[in-house]
Amino acid sequence: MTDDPKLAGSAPEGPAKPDAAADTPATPQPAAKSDAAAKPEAAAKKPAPKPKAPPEPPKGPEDPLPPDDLEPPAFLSALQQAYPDAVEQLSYWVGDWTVIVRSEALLDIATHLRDDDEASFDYCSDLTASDWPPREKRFDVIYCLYSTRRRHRVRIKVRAGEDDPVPSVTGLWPATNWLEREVWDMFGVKFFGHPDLRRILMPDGWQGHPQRKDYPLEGPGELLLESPMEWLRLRNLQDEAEIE
Amino acid sequence: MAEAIAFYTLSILILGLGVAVITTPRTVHSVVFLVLNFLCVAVLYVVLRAEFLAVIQILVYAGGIVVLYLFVVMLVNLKRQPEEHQDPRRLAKIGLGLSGAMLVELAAIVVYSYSREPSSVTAPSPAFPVQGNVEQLGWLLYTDYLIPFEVASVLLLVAMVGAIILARREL
Amino acid sequence: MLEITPAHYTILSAALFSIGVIGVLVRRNIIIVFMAIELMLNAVNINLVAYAQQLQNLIGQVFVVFVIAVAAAEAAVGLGILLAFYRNKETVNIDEMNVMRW
Amino acid sequence: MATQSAPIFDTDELVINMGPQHPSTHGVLRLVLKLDGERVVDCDTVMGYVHRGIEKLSENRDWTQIILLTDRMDYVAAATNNLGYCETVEKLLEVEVPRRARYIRTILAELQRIGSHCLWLGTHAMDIGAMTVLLYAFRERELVLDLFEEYCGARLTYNSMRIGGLPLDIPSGWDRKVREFCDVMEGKLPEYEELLTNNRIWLERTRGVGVISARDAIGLGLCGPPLRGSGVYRDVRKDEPYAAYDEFDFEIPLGTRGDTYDRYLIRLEEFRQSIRIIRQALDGLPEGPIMGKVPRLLKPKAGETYHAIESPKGELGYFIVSDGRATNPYRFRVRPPSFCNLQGLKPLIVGHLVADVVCLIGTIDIVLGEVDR
Amino acid sequence: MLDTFIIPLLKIVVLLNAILISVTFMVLMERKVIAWAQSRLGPMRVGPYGVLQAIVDPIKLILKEDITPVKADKMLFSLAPILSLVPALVAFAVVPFGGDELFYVADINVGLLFFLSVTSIGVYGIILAGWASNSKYPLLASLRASAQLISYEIAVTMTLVSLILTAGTLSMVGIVEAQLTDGVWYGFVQPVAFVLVLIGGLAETNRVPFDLPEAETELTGGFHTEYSGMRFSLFFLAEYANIIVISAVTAILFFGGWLRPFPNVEALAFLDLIPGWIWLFSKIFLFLYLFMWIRATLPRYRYDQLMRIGWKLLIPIALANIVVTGIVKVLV
Repeated sequence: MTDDPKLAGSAPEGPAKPDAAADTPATPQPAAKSDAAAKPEAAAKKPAPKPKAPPEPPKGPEDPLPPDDLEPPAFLSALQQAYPDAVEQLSYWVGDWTVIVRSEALLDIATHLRDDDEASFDYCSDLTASDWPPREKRFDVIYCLYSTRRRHRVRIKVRAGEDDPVPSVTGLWPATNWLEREVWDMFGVKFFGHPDLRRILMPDGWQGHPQRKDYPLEGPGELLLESPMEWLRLRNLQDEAEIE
Repeated sequence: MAEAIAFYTLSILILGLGVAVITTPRTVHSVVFLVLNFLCVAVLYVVLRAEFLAVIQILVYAGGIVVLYLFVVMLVNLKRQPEEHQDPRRLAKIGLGLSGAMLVELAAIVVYSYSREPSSVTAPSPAFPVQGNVEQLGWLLYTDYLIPFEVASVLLLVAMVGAIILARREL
Repeated sequence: MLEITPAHYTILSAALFSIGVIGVLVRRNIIIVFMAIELMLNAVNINLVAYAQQLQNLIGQVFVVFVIAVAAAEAAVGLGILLAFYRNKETVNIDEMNVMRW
Repeated sequence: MATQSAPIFDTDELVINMGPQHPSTHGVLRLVLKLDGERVVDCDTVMGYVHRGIEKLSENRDWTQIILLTDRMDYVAAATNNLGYCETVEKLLEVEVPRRARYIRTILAELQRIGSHCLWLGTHAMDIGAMTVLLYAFRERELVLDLFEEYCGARLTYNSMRIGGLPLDIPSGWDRKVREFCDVMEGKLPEYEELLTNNRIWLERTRGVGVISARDAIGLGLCGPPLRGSGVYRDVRKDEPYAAYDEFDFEIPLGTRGDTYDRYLIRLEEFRQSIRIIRQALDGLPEGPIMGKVPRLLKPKAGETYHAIESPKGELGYFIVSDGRATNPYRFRVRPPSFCNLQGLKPLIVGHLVADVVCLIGTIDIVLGEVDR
Repeated sequence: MLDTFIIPLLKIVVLLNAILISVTFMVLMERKVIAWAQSRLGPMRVGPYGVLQAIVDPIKLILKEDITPVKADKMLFSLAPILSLVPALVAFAVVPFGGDELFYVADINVGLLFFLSVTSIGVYGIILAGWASNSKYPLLASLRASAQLISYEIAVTMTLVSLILTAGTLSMVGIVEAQLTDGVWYGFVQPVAFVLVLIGGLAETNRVPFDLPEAETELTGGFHTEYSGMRFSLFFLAEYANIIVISAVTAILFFGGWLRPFPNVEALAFLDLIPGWIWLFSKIFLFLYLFMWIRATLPRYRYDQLMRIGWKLLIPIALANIVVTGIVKVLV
């Protein structure tokens, strides 16, 4: 198991699975795809008559600001006052509040949200991530909190890159133990302070992190292993061609 | 005639299984041979008209004590064979010789005593008020041998307490 | 030869007893040594029962009952000691059982 | 002796693999148990044997196709999975679902809860050795499946909801059959109770086994009956009402001791409450359309949301990110209740006997299709 | 020659065949009884109402591939099923199916003790099967089994002492005759002993709720996890033969064996028209049905609970029962 997420895409001798998918044409689906990927010229030529530029991958989530006439709940205002620097932004969309915070201050804010009487978010119902490859800090790590006493919800969002780990909140909510493992497994976001950061759903020796946007749906191919960004551009081209 | 057939068959079985007990390299096999040995001895008791003892032999020995052995063998999950370690001070050959000498001695005694006129002494037990092997044995145990019997039961009690204390995890 | 006398039983018993002695003296696995002791006790029992039959007297059988009781006690205590020893030394080799306390 | 007072007799620690091929790990869960005698001293949970990448797949399918994938997660409660997903997308699209559709959805979800709890009851009792309960519970589950079959033609993976409403209205006479089923089910519950609730062996096997305090349960993120068994009042149906639950009158059973027996009683009571909800919904079933006004091409505005519903296993949440451009979600995440409850297994079983392990796997009611996704 | 060898041999042959055949049909009976308890039909395909299932099942088991695990102790692995079956069959030697000498193989004066000692050998089959499989689940099961069987054997033996006190004999035939002279089934004289023996019998035959050594949902089949084909069917045979013998012995000891109900009430003499062995068989069937009924109804005990029941409940009650019986015997 590679601990370095960068290695994941370019390990010279991975376990059988990813390489085998690219080398052996026995399984038709992955082989066909990796063929297409292996011949970038052919794939690039195809949409050539149409000079339409391939769509850029989305740069990041919208994180819409709350409307002006909407007051954030008291605990959020209190949080903003308590940690003016750490809270980057408040966001509101279809009834859900999100706090975007700096990862350095995550533990402080999480502790505050858990212990503050107004907030008392004692229940971490979900922890997940989303991947926005063009961005420098490509991952959003999202904590869905719930309070069993006050019965309200909030989401915390932290931005993380491949190499800057996020503090683990397992000490605050033991529930996040497996959830952080899953995020590590699926995205390669590292959590420091986690007691047992192993893969959870994928096999222990797996290369790569499947939920990343630059990880192909059909499994890793050769091109992906060599240059993920190029692979992503080509895939977007292909998708465009299919839609046409 | 029937007794002779039974005796020789059983003797061969008993001795063969006895040899197997002490020669088999695997302890579990030894225990199995020991059980079979005891079963044969029980049958021998039947031949000798000691039905109660035969049953007790199976019930207590085969069904109880040897199960204990088996239990211990399974519990003692050996990481290395005990026979591997050889103590230099150990003189197995001399031990073998010693036991051989003892066998010779026993044989000599037997041969010597039976080379003389076989003494057909019978010392029948006093008349019992009850009939049957079990009843008579019970009668003896609860009249003449009452005190030894009670001592034996106390011995068993002490052994039980001792075994429990020894086998407990923390002392 | 076809008539089985107590002598036959004595010889059988002596042979079984010797097997037990060999086991005790030669084997190093203490469980096997215990089993060899059981063999010796059985050899004695055979003798007792045979003579009880010969003498038409049940006292021999009474003694067998006591021997079995003692054997049961011996097995229980012996195996208890063995377990206590094993969990400290992780061995059942009698050659390594050369200390009085541990 | 005194100098080595550490645990002495640990030489017999036995590591056994429970699963993935084991009759009572409810699928392909694998537990690596470290045993001291029969007592579990440590446990590692290994999963992922049926990881099909449903989240990844869903990010490459369009919004309607995903409904079909959600069926495959908790395959014993497919309708609630559909419901959670559809509601989340509706929340993103800000679509109003017609009242009739919401009522029918509620009926389906509660029928599904009964079906799922039947399966749980049967297998849980079977793990503890009471095999007749299994057959009885499956007998009733069959009735639920028949009802679903009549509604949507499928018996396991229903694909029974659409974004904005329902694909089908209820067939004529279906509501009468549901009522009949409610009567039958109510009559059968005493049979289960007779076999188990006051059975001495059942009591000994479940009472005081796997006790977890309310504080620990919240901290471990348990949800559904395991959380309520510890006395935490938490039910998404009451706290954050969805579908039509705010219009019905029902109660949330709570446990007091937080042991296996309490969780058993809670689920039995949930049968009754589900029947109560279904009856109310059938009584007040409004007329009207079953599909809301949904655009032909589903393309929610860019944004993200988390929406939870109470599945039979607990809080089933969907976190969906839309980038506002594609006809598929940018990020599709399921918060599987089985997964989160399974995390509570280790603290529950450490210190218990092997026999309790199967009992505790049963009591947290997992479906591996949902744990692994 | 005829009396000493040929006739007993014939009896043994007949008895063994009868046991083996009745075991196969007992499996069918069990499947049917449990199916009815669970509102199912049970086997219905082979023959009318699935009757021929009893013949098809053994054929299937015999024809199945017999697998020996590579790491197993080959000798003990083969020996274990035999060690398990033989005592179960030998125990039938002292079971009288009627008062006449025709109906039993042997009536030895230590019959009851013989029965107890022979069944106590059966534990070896289970322990060795678990050990020889060289597999962890069977090993756990065999450790469970050895502890369970020995504990319950003690309880049953002690309980039977009070019955022996009442009957004054160890011979099986003698016990039934004692019930005739006393004019009452000992089930009514020794109700406590009867219940204890029934519970102990369940435990000694590894039946629900004491089926821990098999515990399919915990130990994946327990000691016979690694067995298949013929050797598995030997275990199967042993288990059911044990159930039959325990039922038979319970019927003999507590329900008057081949005696009709109220054996000394003259008004019911017309019941004697029914032969004794039919009475005994119907009693055995009653117990078999009871065993199956229990299996369909009850969950399984846990290991520590099982040991607690054995040592802290059954054995003290059995001891108290002996004391009470002794006092009553002296006073009356």
